Formats: sequence, structure tokens, C-alpha cells
Amino acid sequence: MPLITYREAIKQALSEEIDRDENVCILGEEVAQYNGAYKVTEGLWEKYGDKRIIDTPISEAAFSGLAIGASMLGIRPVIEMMFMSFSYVAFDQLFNNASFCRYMSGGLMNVPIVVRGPANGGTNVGATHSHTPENLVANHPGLKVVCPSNAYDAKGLMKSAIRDNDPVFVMENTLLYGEKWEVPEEEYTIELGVANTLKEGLDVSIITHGRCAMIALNAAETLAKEHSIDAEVIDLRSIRPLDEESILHSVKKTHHAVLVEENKPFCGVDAQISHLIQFKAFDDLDAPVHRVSAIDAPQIYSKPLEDWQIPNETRIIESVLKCLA
Amino acid sequence: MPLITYREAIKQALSEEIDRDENVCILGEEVAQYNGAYKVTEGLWEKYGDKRIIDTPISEAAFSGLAIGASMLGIRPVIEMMFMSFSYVAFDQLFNNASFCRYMSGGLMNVPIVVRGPANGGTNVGATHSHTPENLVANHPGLKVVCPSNAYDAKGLMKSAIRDNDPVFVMENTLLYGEKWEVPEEEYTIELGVANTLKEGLDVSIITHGRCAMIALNAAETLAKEHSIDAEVIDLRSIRPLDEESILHSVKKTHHAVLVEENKPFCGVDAQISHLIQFKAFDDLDAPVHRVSAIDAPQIYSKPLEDWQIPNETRIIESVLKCLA
Amino acid sequence: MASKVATKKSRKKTFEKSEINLKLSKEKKIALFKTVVGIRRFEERSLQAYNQGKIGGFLHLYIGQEAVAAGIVSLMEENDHIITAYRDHGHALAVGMNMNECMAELYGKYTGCSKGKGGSMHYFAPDKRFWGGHGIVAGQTPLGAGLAFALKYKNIKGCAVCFLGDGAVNQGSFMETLNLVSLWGIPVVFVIENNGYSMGTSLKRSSAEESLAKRGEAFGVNWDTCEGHDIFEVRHKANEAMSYARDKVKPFLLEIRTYRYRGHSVADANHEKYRTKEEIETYKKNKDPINLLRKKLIADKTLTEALAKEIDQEKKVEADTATKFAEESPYPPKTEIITDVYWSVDNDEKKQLKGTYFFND
Amino acid sequence: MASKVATKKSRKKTFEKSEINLKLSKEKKIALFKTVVGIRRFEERSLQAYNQGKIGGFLHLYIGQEAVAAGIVSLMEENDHIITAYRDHGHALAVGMNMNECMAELYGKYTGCSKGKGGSMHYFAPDKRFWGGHGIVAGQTPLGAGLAFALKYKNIKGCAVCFLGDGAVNQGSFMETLNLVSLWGIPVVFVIENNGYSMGTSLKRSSAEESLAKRGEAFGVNWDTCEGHDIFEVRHKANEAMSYARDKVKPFLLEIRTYRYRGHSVADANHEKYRTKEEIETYKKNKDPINLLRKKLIADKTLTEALAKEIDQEKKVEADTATKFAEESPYPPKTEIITDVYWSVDNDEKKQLKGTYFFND
Ligand SMILES: Cc1ncc(C[n+]2csc(CCOP(=O)(O)OP(=O)(O)O)c2C)c(N)n1
Ligand SMILES: Cc1ncc(C[n+]2csc(CCOP(=O)(O)OP(=O)(O)O)c2C)c(N)n1
Ligand SMILES: [Mg+2]
Ligand SMILES: [Mg+2]
Repeated sequence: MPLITYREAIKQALSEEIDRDENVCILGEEVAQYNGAYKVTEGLWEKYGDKRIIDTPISEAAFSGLAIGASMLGIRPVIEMMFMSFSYVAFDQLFNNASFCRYMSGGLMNVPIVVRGPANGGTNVGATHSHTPENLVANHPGLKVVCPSNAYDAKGLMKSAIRDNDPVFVMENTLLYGEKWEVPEEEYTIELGVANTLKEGLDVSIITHGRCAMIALNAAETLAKEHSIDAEVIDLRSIRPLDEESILHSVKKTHHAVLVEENKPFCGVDAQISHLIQFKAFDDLDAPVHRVSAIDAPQIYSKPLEDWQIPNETRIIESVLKCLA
Repeated sequence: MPLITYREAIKQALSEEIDRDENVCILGEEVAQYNGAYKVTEGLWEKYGDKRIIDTPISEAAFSGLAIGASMLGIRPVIEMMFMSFSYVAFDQLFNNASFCRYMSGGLMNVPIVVRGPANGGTNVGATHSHTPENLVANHPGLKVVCPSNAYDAKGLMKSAIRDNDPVFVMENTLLYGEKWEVPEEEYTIELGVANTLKEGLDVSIITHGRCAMIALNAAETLAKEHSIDAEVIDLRSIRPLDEESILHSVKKTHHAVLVEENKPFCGVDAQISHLIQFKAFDDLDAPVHRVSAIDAPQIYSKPLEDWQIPNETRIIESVLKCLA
Repeated sequence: MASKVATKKSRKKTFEKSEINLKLSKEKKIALFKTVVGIRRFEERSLQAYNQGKIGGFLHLYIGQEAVAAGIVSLMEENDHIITAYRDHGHALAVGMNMNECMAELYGKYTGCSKGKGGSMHYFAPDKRFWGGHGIVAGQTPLGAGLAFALKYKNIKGCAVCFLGDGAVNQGSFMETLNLVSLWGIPVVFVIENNGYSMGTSLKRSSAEESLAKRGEAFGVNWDTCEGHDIFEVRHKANEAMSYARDKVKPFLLEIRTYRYRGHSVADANHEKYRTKEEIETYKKNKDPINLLRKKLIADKTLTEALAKEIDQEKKVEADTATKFAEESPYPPKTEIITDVYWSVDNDEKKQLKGTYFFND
Repeated sequence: MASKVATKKSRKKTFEKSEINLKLSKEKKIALFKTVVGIRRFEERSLQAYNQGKIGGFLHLYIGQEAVAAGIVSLMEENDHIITAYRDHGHALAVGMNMNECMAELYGKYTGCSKGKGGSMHYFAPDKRFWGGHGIVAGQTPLGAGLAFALKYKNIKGCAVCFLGDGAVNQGSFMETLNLVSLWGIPVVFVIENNGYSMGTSLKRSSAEESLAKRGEAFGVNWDTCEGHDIFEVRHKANEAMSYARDKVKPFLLEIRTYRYRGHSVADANHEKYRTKEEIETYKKNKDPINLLRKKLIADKTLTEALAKEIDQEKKVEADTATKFAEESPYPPKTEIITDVYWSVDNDEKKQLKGTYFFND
């Protein structure tokens, strides 16, 4: 299988879906002529032209809303937020209109848009550019959200998201864009709502999503080597819908859960998952569910501090050790 | 003690603080000449005039940001969101600028604004007007949020919020505006971060906030009468800062926790509190933490269905019975 | 009303004689009359139900503005679409939604147009190319642009008409959208229904420049103004705007001066505080769109006094019937709370969908 | 650059001779020169550090635009305030922040102006009435209005100057703010630093109307345009704008045409793709603000070639020293991650604060 970057995998997904369905188009700042701020859409404008790949002014509310309106008539816009942080200036459009129109019409319409872009810290760009709003999305029934941790998932989930008839957010990660994974040449999709067990294990379930899954996997290896702890690592991939079954199945086996994510802790995604586990697997737990999140403050600029603020191997290992203590 | 409405209590707080500090002013849509959409500011414009009570155009982003900028120079604006739902169109100003400016300046400034307005369902106004974004606020370090459940708290917390040097959201409730409680004539404030035990009990801790606290209190009485269950009811009052101590103290006594709120469940405030309890009182729990939230869908318009969608006595009682089963 | 407002010179004085209006058959004119009367009667009947406590929430009445929605919808061609704000009953009835489903929706009944899920502010009829009914001020404006974008994308000749109020022009989403549609050549007509007030705030207290349509110039958007009480003027001006949008594939900004007789919503008990009783009465007397149309149609022999009365009576009965229908209809079952959230859940006939979608304990 | 852009006729041809510029003492003129040179040298040095991998994140260089910040800040009176976007090093140095704290901030060091918490995009110096440094496009514009609002509220004569880019004008928050400040009479001067591009998007691809200042008319805001390479013109025009704001207690919209030599940020490797090399070179050759100022100051005998060189050398050394200072400074301790979040926590000297503020397991 070819080894390709996360960036390339997403681009393939976009390109293949543009080829497959004439209603798929891409809108966003600098996505066309500039090739995308993070080069995810590189070459697409040259290939598909102005109709399918559309540069927008810096008007996130307007072009998000425009995409929603267009989707009601069957267009399937994929909008790029240059950073997911910028969804804050389009919040009403994305979190009210996209999520509720179907419901308020009694099911007479649907909003098949995709909102994609990077949602991560770790690149020392400061508090305003480091939001990970998958928790905010998941809080709004009507929206769906996935967080691919690797190139294979990024491609498969992106294709499913584009084909999905509901609004789907795809949370990418600038730190992963350049990383490579094996991705098959044949067409495939990954269903929303299906977690991926990255490593099986018996002692503790590390449940995680996004880039944290990759860090957790490293941590699990260290745990095995240095602490003889056999951790299972579950990459949720999809936050809403959520693969509860995999979570519960794992916890019932290991009796210990450590949740790892980049969200700020208060009402992060893992607050919900912690509740879920203790609610549905109460008797299976031998210890409280532990969480490793971003340290609870606005994202700090200073690189070494930010690297400590967001989850890292050390903090994950510490948490697992505490959980198993 | 005089019996006054929740609305009147808030108005008294606003009026007393305007008298006390010349930098306190009120901005919002229809707050002045129209007396406020919900009449919370009735009479204040007549009393204090254009300088202190300021009608705005329907430009929430602009006037929220303006308030933040003004607060940096020592003005203490209290901005009314006619509905907290409308904070969505000012999201970036409120959730980025208000929360992070202090941090990004390394503590060189602070943003003493208050954002107040109703955040509730139960009035069949549909999905776009029924948000309860206290979870979104609490997710953002740098912001504070309180949810008064009665007139006494509303006044005391509002005064503290206005005197606070950080941005504080005060989540009110249109269904409470007309309800009466005893409120002393003498000046008082209620510190942020202190919960209120509405009823002591031994069997189960019902932990709640906002109007749900009042419903939970009724439920507790029914539980006592009809099921001989002695429930403790804790009204959090303040979500961030949070009175962890009271929560844990209660759970360690009753060994059972039922959390009640109007938030949508996925990453609602109670997801965080559930995590907290299982994390810090794991061995004290005899049963999983149960939650009663708004049923997980956009807010429905139809009145009887909405009354079922948001927490009500019946659903609380059912949940307590399940938790104790 | 304000004087320093920019107005473009009208080419026609009597709009009945303009081409688009001369085309109207007798039946079409009667249909227009039926529409405006129907809206008025429906609204009055719903107000009664509200006052009886049978419906709650918000009720934003369109009374006084009927000629705007009726006039514009009458111009809609097969590929035109419309969308509006929360004051949406007039537009809904004009596109042909029936009183039963509309009234039942107000009652929160299962037979309502949105099964009782949307309510007064959120009517929808995609089959009639009516895309709501939106509660957040100006929130519908980018959506309206999106409908028109879709037409252009699909190479379909048509336009989208997006209504908004005079207060809504000060939302950023609308202003961003004006630039976007101009830049891209999107065939959307924004119709500002300028009724002089946003809730209790008069236009001059909310907009620094009182000419709202002229704002279009800042974004290179063509604009015009129009009086909203005369349905023939509305049709004339809107026809120009909509034809321009369709033919040139460009946006247009049309400001229509109109008036609401009632408060902002039924809950607005203040509405004689922020404007005088005389202001209201003068408008009613001189500019009531229904009276005006009736007079004109009687003058040109389309209607007789008797026929006009008959139509009025017919619409009253229709509204009463709708009320009865709404009252007798059932509420949605509780299970309906969590349907219509996700297309994929609603269409999961084979029960193959993976993962949990709803998170109730 | 675009031609159909509206320009207001300038009363003066040689702005050196305008009143506000004639007032400049020799020392003041030298100070201006030092400022622009200082900005340039600081930026070049920081670019070097970035390319060496010593600093990361974003680095939006101001090179080419120096005369704008330097000129305007030189007009600030004791009660004036300023605020800008992420391209903020020029403004920071112009208000008198020193290179050490600025460079250390880029390095994320504890000695940085924001203790390493804000970074390149988020410099602040409230003591110098400089309120940031803001990363979200146009997010600073309502804040700027708020600073001016505070002045008016407190009956202080002064103004706030709020900078934004040519791409930022299409954010709703800015357009809402224009209406608000006009309606309320807020003494804020919005300065659009029109460098022709928002990232890789030329002005005509982002704004339907290329005259950005003229948008002010839609909101009744007075406006003017200005060339940004000649610091005397900047001072002349900005002085009119700021005096107007202070004296009339009203907003003003000033569009200044300028140019950035580098990419949007250092990460922008494309910047010779969306514009030609010639375009860049032509500007540098004919309009470099530092060259221009040097020539003028040599012509009027304020400077000699030798003194100009000396100043340049001095600023290079200052930038090098700052780099050394930054490199040798410590990172903040980990405990600093959760300070400066809440005023009340930071000032809880008696440890009486109730409740939990931070929620780490
Ligand atoms: C973003 C937002 N802010 C405030 C409101 C509350 N609100 C509803 S209608 C309205 C007035 C709008 O006036 P206008 O646009 O003139 O329309 P009209 O009601 O006159 O039809 C306000 C303030 C809202 N629904 N959404
Ligand atoms: C709301 C938002 N959208 C997008 C961005 C990403 N971004 C940062 S700067 C920029 C271009 C801004 O251009 P302009 O306003 O002309 O300022 P300049 O960079 O030329 O100084 C963009 C798109 C952002 N920071 N915030
Ligand atoms: Mg109006
Ligand atoms: Mg620019």
C-alpha cells in the first residue's frame, strides 16, 4: 500500500468525491488559487476550476450560511475553515442553522454540508487559533463530528462525511498533515460511528481521538516496555455518532479507563465519555475514569509550555499509572 | 422580608450597582426606552438616562465587542442578550476576546463585563431561541458563569458579577422572571463559587442549577412523601467557579447522585460534574451517577412536548428511583 | 416617517398600468385579493387563539404588510425560491401553504406544517420553494444567498428572494452576504421589509443612515425603493428586481416601506408607546393594502362590493375551520421529540446505522 | 494596483509642508526615522530567527508598511489609544515597546511582553495605551470602538485608532461596528491598511467595491484615502482624521494604501505566485517608506548620510541585542500555564476565593 500524507489522503478524498458527484464543491479562504493555507486543496483548482473550487472573502458567517442554503437545494458544499477556531465568527450559522433546520421543518429538508479544517494546538499560534471545538459540535444534536487521527481514517471518513446527508464536521490537525500512513489505492469509506482499536490490551483502556490517539499509542508502547502494562488504545474516530459499544466492551475487559483528548477539560468530549462509562459500566470499573486533557487555561503561546499543556506521552503515562495504582 | 420577583431582584441589583459605581452601564437591545424585552430594566432609563442605559441596534457582535473594549479602560458594562441564544452571533467576541485577552497579555489587563439574559427552554419558542449555553461558557477558561434559580440568588449573584473583575455570564430564566421570593432590603452579595443546599437529605444528592433546582426541590418533596426517600438538593448557583466541596461532601454522605439540568446531554455541565464525582468520590458511590437533561434533540416547539423534553418532576423522580434501585 | 431617505425616481406613476400588472388576468387579480384577505383573516384568527391562551410562544403578526409577500410571491417563476424571517405567516400563505397546516403548527400539533416542531417562526414548505421561517435576525440572509448560489451552480435560470427587516440590516451576516453575492454574481433579491421599527426601535435609532437600500452601493449591489401598501407598485418594482437577478445573474437590494399595525409580537404591549396612535391610524386609513386593493379592483370592475365581501367571508370561514382543525388535531407523540434530527437516523430502514446518536441516560 | 478606486482630492501636494508636519522639530523627525528603521531591522532579525527555527508559530511581517504605524503613532496624544490585528510588531515598537520584550515574546520567553503567553500576534502594552495585537481577523474592531466609547463615557477628549487590513473589512463584526459608532458618535478612527492582499487574495477578489473607505458612506461615516509610503502624507491625513474624531466626537474611516514586501506570514511561500516579482520590486524601488523618508530628511538637512547609516547600525545592534536577550531568557515555568487566566485568582492574596477555577484531573 502506498504511504501517503494525511494531507494527501484528504485531498484524494475531496478529489474523488468531486469526480463522483457534480454537486460536490469546495468553498473557503484561499482554497483555490493559493492551494489552501495548509495546501490540503493543492492542485484542485487547477484541475476543477472556478466552479468547483471557490475562494471566499474573509466572511465565514456568509459563506457558511451560503453553503447551508445551497445544500438545501442539493449542492454538497465542503467548506474549509482555515482554522476551526474561525467557526466562532460563523457560530450561529453552523450551530443553529445547520443543526436545526431539518428539525424545525419537521424533517422536510436536510443539510448535507461538510465543515472541515484543522482543530488543534501544538503549533504555538496562541489562544485564538487553537480551539478544538468537537465538544461544541457534539453538544448540538443535528450535527455530526469526526476526528481522524491518521491518513487512512482521514480519507475514509472524509468520503463518508461528504456522502452523508447530515452536516458533518471533520476535525483535522495541522501537525498530522505532513505525517504518512499506508492508504490503499482502491476506493474505501469508513462508516461514521465506528471506533478503531489501535492496540488491544488487558490492563487499561486508553480512549482517545484525533492526534492524541497517536500519542496514546506511543504511550502504550512505553507502558508495555517500561511498566509491563498492557494498555488497549481505542481511537474513537467519530464523536457523534459515538461507538459506545467499543468503549464499553473495552472497559468491561480492562476495568480501567483513561481518556485522552486535546479539549479543555470542562465539558470536553471526555467529560461525556467519562459519564457514559461510569453510567453504563459502573460495576466493571476498578478505579475512577481518569482524564488527560489540555491543561485548563487558554492555549499558551510558548512552545515548550504548550507542548506540556496539551496531552503528551509523559502526562498520559502518569495518568495511567495513577489509574492503575 | 419583602417578597419580590426574580425580575425585580435583578433590576434592584442593576440599579444599586449603577448607583454605587459610575462606570456601570447597561447596553442591549430594547433595554432603555422599551424597558427591556422582558422588562428587567423597566424604569432604569427614565431614572438614569441615555448615558447609563443604552439601546443598541441588533448588532450583538459589535456591542459585545464594544463592551469588552470599554471594560479594558475601566468601564463596567452589563450587556443584555435579549436571549442567551443570541450570543451565537457574538460568539467570537464573547468566547475569544472576553476570555483570552487577559491571558494573552500576560495578565496586563482584565475584562470586567457582565453578560446577562435568559437561557432557558419551556416557553415554546423553538430551537433557535432555547439555548442554555452555560456549558459552552464554562468550557472556556477565562470566563465565569452563574445560574441563579431564585430571586435572592439572582440579586446577590448579579451584584457580585458586576463587581467581579473577570467576565461573568449570568444565565437568567424567562419562566422565573415573574416568580416571587423573599429578598432582604439590606444590601448583600453572594460570592461566586458557593453552592446552596436547598434541602438536606441522606439518601441521594440531587445536584442541579438554574430553574431545574426549583423543580428538583418539588421532586424531592414528592420523593419524601410518596417514596420515603430523603433527597438532598444542591443548587450549584455558580458553574465556574464550581463548589466542588459541597458536591463531594454531599455525595460522600448519600452515596448516590442524580444530576439535573436543562443543557443538552452531550457535554452538558453535568457531564463534567458526573466525571468529577466519579473521579473524586469513586469509592463513595453506591450507584452510577444519573443524569436528567433536556432530551437530546433540538428544542421542540410544541408546548406539551417541550415540557417533557426539559427536565420535569416526573423525569427527576424516575431517575432517582432508578439510581436508588 | 423619515425624510432624508434616498428614493429612486419611479418611472411609473400608476403601477396598475405597468406591463407586469397589465398582464394580470381578472382571475389572477382576484387571487391576489384572496391572498391578502386570507393572510389578514388568518392572522386575526391566530391572534384570537393566542389571546385565548390556546397558542403560546411568539406570534409576530404580518397585519399591514400583506401586499409585500402577496405581491412578490405572485411573481415567482418555477425556479424561484423564497426565504424569510420569523414574521413568516404571510409568505407561507402566499406560497400556497394551507391555513390548516399553518394554524395547527401554531398550536404545536402533529398536523402542523412542521409537525409542531418549528412553530410560528419556523414554517417551511420546500415543495413550494419556501425555505422558512427563521428566528435569528438576519440568519436567513446567507441561506437565501445559498439558494441562489445553487441555482447558478446548476445553471438554472431563476432567483431567490430573501426577506429581512429594517432592524436585520445591522447584523454582520447580512452585510458580509451583500459583499459576497455582489462579488460572485449571485441571483438573489434581498427585500428589506422596512416597517419603520425593529421591536420598539425606530429606524433612525438603529441605522446611522436611514436609506437602507442605498447601502447596496458600498458593495456594488443595484438597489431600489418601493412603497409597500400598493400591491401593484410592489409587483412592478419587485418584478424589475427579480428579472434583473434572473437575467443578469446578479443580486438586487429592494427596500419596501411598509407598516405593521400590531406590536412586534403579540407579547409587545408597548407598541403604542414607541409610536403614536395617530401614526398607526393614519396609516390604516390612508394606506391599508387590502382596502387599497379592494378599491382599485372595484374601480376596474374586477370585483364588486358583494364579491369582495364574499371573499372576505370565505377567508374568515377558512380561518375558523383551520382553528377547529388545529384544536382537534393531536399533539405529536413523545417519540417525535427525537425524530427529524438526523436524516440518516430517520432513513435507517435496515437498522444498519452504527454508533449512538442520542445521549439520554 | 486597481484604478476604479475612489480617492478624495488632496488639498496638499507636498505633505511635508502641511501644518502638522511643519511643527515637527528636528529631533522629532529623527525619532520618526529611528522608528521606521527600528521596525525594519527588528522584523528582519526576527525573520532570521524564524528561519533558524528559533521561533515558530506565525510571523506576520510589517516590512514595507512602516510609515503607517510610525506616522500615526507619532500623532497620538495623551488620551489616545490604539489597537490592531496580528501584524502588530510595527505598532508595538512605534508606541515605544522595546525590542527586548518584543523579541523575547516571539521566542516564547518569560521576559516577553506577555510573558510568552501571547506570541507574535498578541502583543499588548496597556501602559502605552496599546491594546493588542489580535489574531482573529477584524475581531479587534469592536474593541477599538469600545476604547473610544470609554473615552466618551468618561468625558475625556481623545480618540482610539483601530487598524485593520483590506481583507478584514468583509467581516461582519467590523461592518456592524461602523454603523454603531456612527449612530452613537464614537471617536474612533478606523485605519484600513490596504496592502492590496489578504493572504493570497487581491483586493478585487475579496471586495465587490474596491474603494473600501467609501463604504463609510453607507453608515454616514466620514472617510478619506491616503498613500502609505510617505510618512508625511500619513501624518497629514491621519491628523485630520484623529482631530476630527477628537473634536467632533465622531468616527472616521481612513484607507491607507500600502504594501507588504514579504509573504502574508513567513509560512507564505507563495507570495510571488499571487503577485509578480516586478510588482514587489517596483514598489520597493519607488515607494519604500524608509528610503523615501531618508531622502527627504537628508534633503531638508535633518539627516546626513552618515547619521542615517549610524541610526541604521544602531537599530541593527538593538535588534541583535534583543535576539541575544531573548535567547538567553528563560521559558516561563510550567506553573505559569494557569496564571493570568482570572484576575480574581491572580489577586487572591488572602486565599479566600471560593470554588474551583481549574478542572484538571
Ligand atoms: C440575532 C438576534 N438578535 C435579536 C433577536 C430578537 N429580535 C427578534 S425580532 C427583532 C426585531 C427585528 O426587527 P426587523 O428586522 O425590523 O423586523 P420586523 O420585526 O420589523 O419584521 C429582534 C430584536 C433575534 N431574534 N436574533
Ligand atoms: C476570522 C478569521 N478568518 C481567517 C483568518 C486567517 N487569516 C489571518 S490573516 C488573513 C488575511 C487578512 O488580510 P488583511 O485583512 O488584508 O490583513 P493583512 O494580512 O494584509 O495585514 C486571514 C485570512 C483569521 N485569522 N480570522
Ligand atoms: Mg422592522
Ligand atoms: Mg491586506
